[in-house]
Amino acid sequence: MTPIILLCALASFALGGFGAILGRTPAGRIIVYGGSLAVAGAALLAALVQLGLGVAPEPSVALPLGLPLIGMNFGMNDLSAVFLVITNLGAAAASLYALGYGRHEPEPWRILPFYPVFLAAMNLVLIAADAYDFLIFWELMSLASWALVMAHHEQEETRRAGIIYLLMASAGTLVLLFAFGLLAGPHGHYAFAAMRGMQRAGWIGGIVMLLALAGVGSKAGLVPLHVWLPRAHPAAPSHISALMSGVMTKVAIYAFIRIVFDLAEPAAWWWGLAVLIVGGITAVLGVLYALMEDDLKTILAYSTIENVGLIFVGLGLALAFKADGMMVAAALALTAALFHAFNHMLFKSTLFFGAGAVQHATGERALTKLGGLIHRMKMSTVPMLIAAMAIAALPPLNGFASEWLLLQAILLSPALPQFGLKLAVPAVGALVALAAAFAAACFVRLFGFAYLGKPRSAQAAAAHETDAFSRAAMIGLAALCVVAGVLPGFVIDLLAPVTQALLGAHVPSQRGLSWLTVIPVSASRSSYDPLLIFIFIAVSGSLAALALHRFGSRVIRRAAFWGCGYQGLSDASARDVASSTQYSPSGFAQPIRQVFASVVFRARDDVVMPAPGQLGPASLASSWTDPAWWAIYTPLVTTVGRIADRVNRLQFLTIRRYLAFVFLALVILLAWTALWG
Amino acid sequence: MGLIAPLFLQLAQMALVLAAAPLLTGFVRTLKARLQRRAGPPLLQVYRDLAKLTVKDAIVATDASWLFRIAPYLIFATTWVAASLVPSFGTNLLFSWSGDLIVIVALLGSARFFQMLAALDIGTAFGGIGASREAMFASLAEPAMLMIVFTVALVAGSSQLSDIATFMHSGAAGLRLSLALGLVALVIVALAETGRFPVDNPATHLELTMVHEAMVLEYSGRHLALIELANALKLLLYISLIASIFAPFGIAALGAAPEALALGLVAYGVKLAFGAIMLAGFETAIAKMRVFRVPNFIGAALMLALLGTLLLFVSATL
Amino acid sequence: MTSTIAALISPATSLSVAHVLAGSLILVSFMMLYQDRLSSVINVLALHAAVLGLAVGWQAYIQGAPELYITAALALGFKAVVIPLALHRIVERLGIHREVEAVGGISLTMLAGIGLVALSMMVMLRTAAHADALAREDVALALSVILLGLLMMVTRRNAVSQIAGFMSLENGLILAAAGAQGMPLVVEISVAFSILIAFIVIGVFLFRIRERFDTVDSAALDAFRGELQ
Amino acid sequence: MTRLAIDAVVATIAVPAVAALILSLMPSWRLASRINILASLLTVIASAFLLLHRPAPTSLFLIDDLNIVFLLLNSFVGFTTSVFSASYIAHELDTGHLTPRYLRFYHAMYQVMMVGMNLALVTNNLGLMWFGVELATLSTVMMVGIYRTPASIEASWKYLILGSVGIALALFGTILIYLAAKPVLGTGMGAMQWTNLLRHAAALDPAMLNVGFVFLLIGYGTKAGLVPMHAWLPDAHAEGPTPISAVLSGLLLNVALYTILRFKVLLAGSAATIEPGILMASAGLVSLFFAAIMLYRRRDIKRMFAYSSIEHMGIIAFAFGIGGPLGNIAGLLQMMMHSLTKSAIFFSVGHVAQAKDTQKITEIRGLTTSHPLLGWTLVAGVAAIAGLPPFGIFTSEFLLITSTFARAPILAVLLGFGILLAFGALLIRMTALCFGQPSSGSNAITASSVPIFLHLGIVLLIGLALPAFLYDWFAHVATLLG
Repeated sequence: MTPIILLCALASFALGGFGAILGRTPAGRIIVYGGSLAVAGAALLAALVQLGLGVAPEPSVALPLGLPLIGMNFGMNDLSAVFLVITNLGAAAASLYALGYGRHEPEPWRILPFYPVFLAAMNLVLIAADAYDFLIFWELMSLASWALVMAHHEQEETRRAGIIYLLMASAGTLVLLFAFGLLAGPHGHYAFAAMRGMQRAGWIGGIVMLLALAGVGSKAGLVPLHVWLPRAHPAAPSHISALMSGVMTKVAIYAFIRIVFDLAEPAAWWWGLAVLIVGGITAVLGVLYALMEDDLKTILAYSTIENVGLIFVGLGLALAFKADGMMVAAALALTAALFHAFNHMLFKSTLFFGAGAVQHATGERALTKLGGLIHRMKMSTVPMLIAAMAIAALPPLNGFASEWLLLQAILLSPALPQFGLKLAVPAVGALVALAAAFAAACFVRLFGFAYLGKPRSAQAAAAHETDAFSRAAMIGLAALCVVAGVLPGFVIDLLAPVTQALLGAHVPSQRGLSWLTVIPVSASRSSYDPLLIFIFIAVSGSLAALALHRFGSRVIRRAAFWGCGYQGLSDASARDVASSTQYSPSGFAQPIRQVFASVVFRARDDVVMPAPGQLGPASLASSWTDPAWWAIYTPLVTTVGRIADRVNRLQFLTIRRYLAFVFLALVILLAWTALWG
Repeated sequence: MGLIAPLFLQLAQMALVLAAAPLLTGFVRTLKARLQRRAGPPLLQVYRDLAKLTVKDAIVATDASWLFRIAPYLIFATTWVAASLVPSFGTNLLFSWSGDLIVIVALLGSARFFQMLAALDIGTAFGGIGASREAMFASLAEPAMLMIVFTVALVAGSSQLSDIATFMHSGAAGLRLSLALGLVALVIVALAETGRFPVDNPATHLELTMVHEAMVLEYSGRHLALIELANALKLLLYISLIASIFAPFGIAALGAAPEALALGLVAYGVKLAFGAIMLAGFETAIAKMRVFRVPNFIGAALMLALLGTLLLFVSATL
Repeated sequence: MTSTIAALISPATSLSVAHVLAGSLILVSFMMLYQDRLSSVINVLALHAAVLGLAVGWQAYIQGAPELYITAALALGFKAVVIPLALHRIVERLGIHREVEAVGGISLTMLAGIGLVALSMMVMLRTAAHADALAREDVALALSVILLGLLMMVTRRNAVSQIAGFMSLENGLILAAAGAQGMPLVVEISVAFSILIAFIVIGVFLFRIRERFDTVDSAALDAFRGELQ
Repeated sequence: MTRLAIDAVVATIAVPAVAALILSLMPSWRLASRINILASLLTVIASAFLLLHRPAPTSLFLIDDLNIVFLLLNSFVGFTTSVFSASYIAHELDTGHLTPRYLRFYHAMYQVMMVGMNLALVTNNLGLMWFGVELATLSTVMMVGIYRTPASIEASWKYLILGSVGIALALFGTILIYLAAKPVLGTGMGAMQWTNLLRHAAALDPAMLNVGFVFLLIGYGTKAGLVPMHAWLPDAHAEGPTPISAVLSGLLLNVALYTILRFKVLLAGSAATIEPGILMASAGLVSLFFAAIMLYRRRDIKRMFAYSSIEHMGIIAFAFGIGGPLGNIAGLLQMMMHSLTKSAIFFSVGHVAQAKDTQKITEIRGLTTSHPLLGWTLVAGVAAIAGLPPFGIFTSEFLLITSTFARAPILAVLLGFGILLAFGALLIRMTALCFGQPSSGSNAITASSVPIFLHLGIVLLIGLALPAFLYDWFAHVATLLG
């Protein structure tokens, strides 16, 4: 299968060339996105075949490129295949969406050349089989996505986001360079196959794990390396945002699994602890940010941070179980993480597509300017609602299925012998639960304020439905959310070869269980049958509807809403008044902000009340800050700035002083030689 | 044993909870009134209200969307399914394995999700205020609930309610500090989730204090009936839950004889009545909290439940 | 003729003469550091070159390397006469006979100079006992002259004294080159350096620094400093 | 064949020398620029010929694996720069920055510089090497001051003074090396020949070598722009004509580094000396950090890239200092890639300056909108110079950082942090230059873009597929370097 992926990547690069040449013509859009759709489809098929048919992993393919010692090695195993499915499914959906959405792009020539390159780079990272390859495509992925982020470069915000993004991405790559440097040893055994077989001291593996966590975390958005993510993801055009959030973060997770589970063997128990804690904190902080944010796409970006945190909790658990030899439990945790990664791609892409549709339809992204879109964007509301439900982990959708598996894995953790883990796991469990609850609130807020209620601006009132391609992409992914949610057993079975390869164990096969139940460990521990739950809900809901309509009233009467008796609110001429008396998104989050965010985020609500008798309006200003900024990045930036200011004086010295430097250097070195030996 | 009898038992359980829920709510109301030296409504008043509501025309706000109209059905359906998954008179019913305790929590979460969305749909200040407060309460209550689930599931070795009830019934659990903590936490969560004192007042329509009522303010007719019924189911669910975990006396096992089932049914009735009495007494004795004190209240539940779980992780006997 | 004189002089004497000449070059370097008037700096510079000429001439004589006489002549003619005259001309033209300020004061500079001599002794004398003594000591002295020249350059806020410093530095180099027996290309190198110095002196005119040069203070040259703040 | 090869060595010096003579007499600047290109092309051919037929070392000339890399790179970039310069200077004439008389001088000096650099590279003699570097320095001093603006005269003056001191110190170092060699090799030319020195490296007086190396490091380090001897470099790059900035960064710095490298090999041959690698690596790190910090406050686009050159010289010096097979390979590759990339960047900066009539960063905005090709080229150039894939500098930095991290993690972390720091500054400026609303003012660009694409193309190709012969070649040189 590897050659097929390579061919697909090659085709993508060719499409990038077309994009550069035809970027200014409408044909360019159709060729690039249509072509990308076809290419992603082919790659998806190849990966599914590999995974579904259980094709034995082939030896890697070496191309005479890259470093001449080893060439460029590519190999596709089951882990790659899982992430290839995620990547190419997301890519196919994004391409389909972009066939329609791309029409609205003011400067398509800034997107079309880079879009296929971005896709190709992600695919190649997943099948890379040596460190050089891996990093070159990893960084190419960053570079291409940076170029895509910069598509809307006229905005100051975007440019800043681009700078922060590329810098953080490069920092991450640098850290991964260190990790691979350690893995490869001083003689430069860069091929993964060589790294696997190498004997190394335990602490080296530990450092590699920490480096990988930092390097990958800067791409996946682990707190506190997340600061670029909520700026860069929303700044890009929406199909790119979807890819970055839904797919690129998964590539980062792939990298973590590849390095830590595959290359840096054997795991120590504290690896799991470190990953668990980082993951748990990331999950909660990410979603808290999302709850307070007003910008539709920024909320989604923060929510990505949360989901990445959840996935890392799964990975951390898997590591802990693995280090203690509980391979089946490790397989369950890893399955949960992989399943959630897949799910997150599905619903986050849908949500970004929807956000893009909203942005195009209204020109607005702020929740405070939206509202009532359910009446005007009838079709695209439905997939949005499904995706919002899925990401809020409501049964019987897919988000719940994977979080349920994760919780089942946590329930197995008392058997872990280390005290540190015993204390950390329940705490992380609480964090996961907190994150899930916040996520529900967050997506109620997002959907409720964007799609429900009354329009909060003229643009929102004049919104229109999005095009057919966009709708098709959204509906397709949302349908998959439902399918994966109702029939998770199939997904779990598809993931079994991966855990088998990495851990030597897998979750018991779900095939052939009656009623398509999911039984992760054993029937006496827990089981979940989303299909039945789905049927129950559907049947009981329909029964209730039937019964009520049969025996009760069928009439619907329309009337003005209850405005505490104030008729002005329901007056048609006073729509603005009515829409401005609605609850605001910031007000909705206020209780949670006050309870949870006043310390960590320094959230403040400043109310200015005019004195009695004054006619001036009262005002409320709420503010919050990201602790990562004020604790780490702002001091870092100011320090560099201060040093730069101070050192910069050296540009304005006299020749005599410059000579004095030379003189001093000479004298010091001479003294050093005199003292040497 | 063929398929027919278990299926019948399962359907009976579903019907039972549906039928008993309004009675339980009515019983609490009557009891409370008596405790407050009021005459109070008749025991069956809730049934009458529901019947009346179903025949009335549903009045829907002009700006309401389709979501507003389907939400009551979804709220009702998910709550009913959740309530049916909790063992009442017997364990290991035909479909009891289709969801564990976590699923039940999540199903209630779904109901809440739609409740909040429906509240936001009209675009009134009341809907917003209700949804906003509900979101805050839920953000504490849900994790607390999950921690309780952890505690119980770790003690019983399973997160399946039937298995938990069987385990508890067998007496193998003994007296445990973590379970006691879990019980206290569960009671607090139940009060919060069912919109009872001191978190919310199920009877109020005073704007500043409403939480749940603010969300359903725009509902009328059959929609309101469904939501009221769902509320009643939720109360029943929580009392059943507490009963099946902490007081699984008399509960019938899988394939038990009809006498055992009858005994289970009686025991269930007694447990519900006891729960209702406790609730009414508690609600009469205590005053409602200010909204911003509630987080401390539910937060205490979260802390207790977390402590319970931690104890289990650290020691096998606590 | 020369060979007979050479025969009269013992190797020890020839060594000590070379040593004395090189040592007096250091002395002149210190004299230069001590000057606080431009014209006297230039005069001492001429003396410096003259002593160098003698030292190189002596080396040519004892090594029997006639081409070194060219270097000596260059030092005596060009550097001891032409360049000082030209520098005097610049100073006169621009009317700057004023005192020049040494950074950190004259005495401190002298002290630093002594330290530098000590350093060069330390660096050189601990090098290899098996290196031949003549070369070793000559090199140590030359190193001192070079370092003192650099010190001159970095302590004077004045382009003319900087040229003087550079020239004394270069004199130290020539001393070292001449002292290194059989070093090829010494003459070429000394010619190249003379050209370089001429280049710098002419540069003062040609680069039209004159207009911005009224103080002959190199600080004024740096007013622009590349990037105005 | 050997005869011919020796002739080729002579040609690398003689061709530019003759060309310089002709050009100094050539009144027509158009013809002069063509002759300039032709002479540079002939030099490339001569060096390419040397690649194929390497002559045995003579007393004057030495062609080995090490300097052939430099020579080829030198003549190639010299050639492409002459192509660029031919189209560039027309604009300078139009705007009145230069007069035909000065152009004559410019072309002659260009070839003199090539003579100097090639001489320094191919010679087997320490003294000639010194002479070559001096010649190259003086000729570039004159070219830097060619605009005769106060700023350019000051830059040139600074360059002259610092360069002269550097050259004097390097000469002293050379004398010391000679003195170290004299007891073993006897007096005369023999003691100044590389081949002889290397053969007897172990027997040389180590203490003398130590002091000599210090002087050479400071002296030639001035030319290589190592901090704290770098002060001339940014101004010389910023104020001279753009082609000269390109050759300064792309060639002269390399030549200076080459000389240091030679002496490092010499010291490495003797067990009793100091570790020259430590000195080089620390000088490299200091340069890297200093330049990275300085990049943050740059207002002039050419001066900014000049500091970036210091940064890269620091990285290269670090790589050679750290040594080891991979470190040396990385150093050579980095040097080659830096020459090509940086000169390409200076070419595009020349275009930018022509298009916008300014070198001030604040006055140049939105290039990708106003001049898409140029803007994206600059983006690619900055990405390449910052070590982003798929460009060749990524390859060398990959090798350098991974191999260093396994041996000296702290140094590798410092190196990585410095690179990142510099990247931050470049990225901020590049974003401002290439994105956003374009600034006003847009002249037609007359200068040729071919050299830019040629250079970046090579850098890209090497990044994608480092040719095996190049790797083997570098690996062989790496064993020479120790």
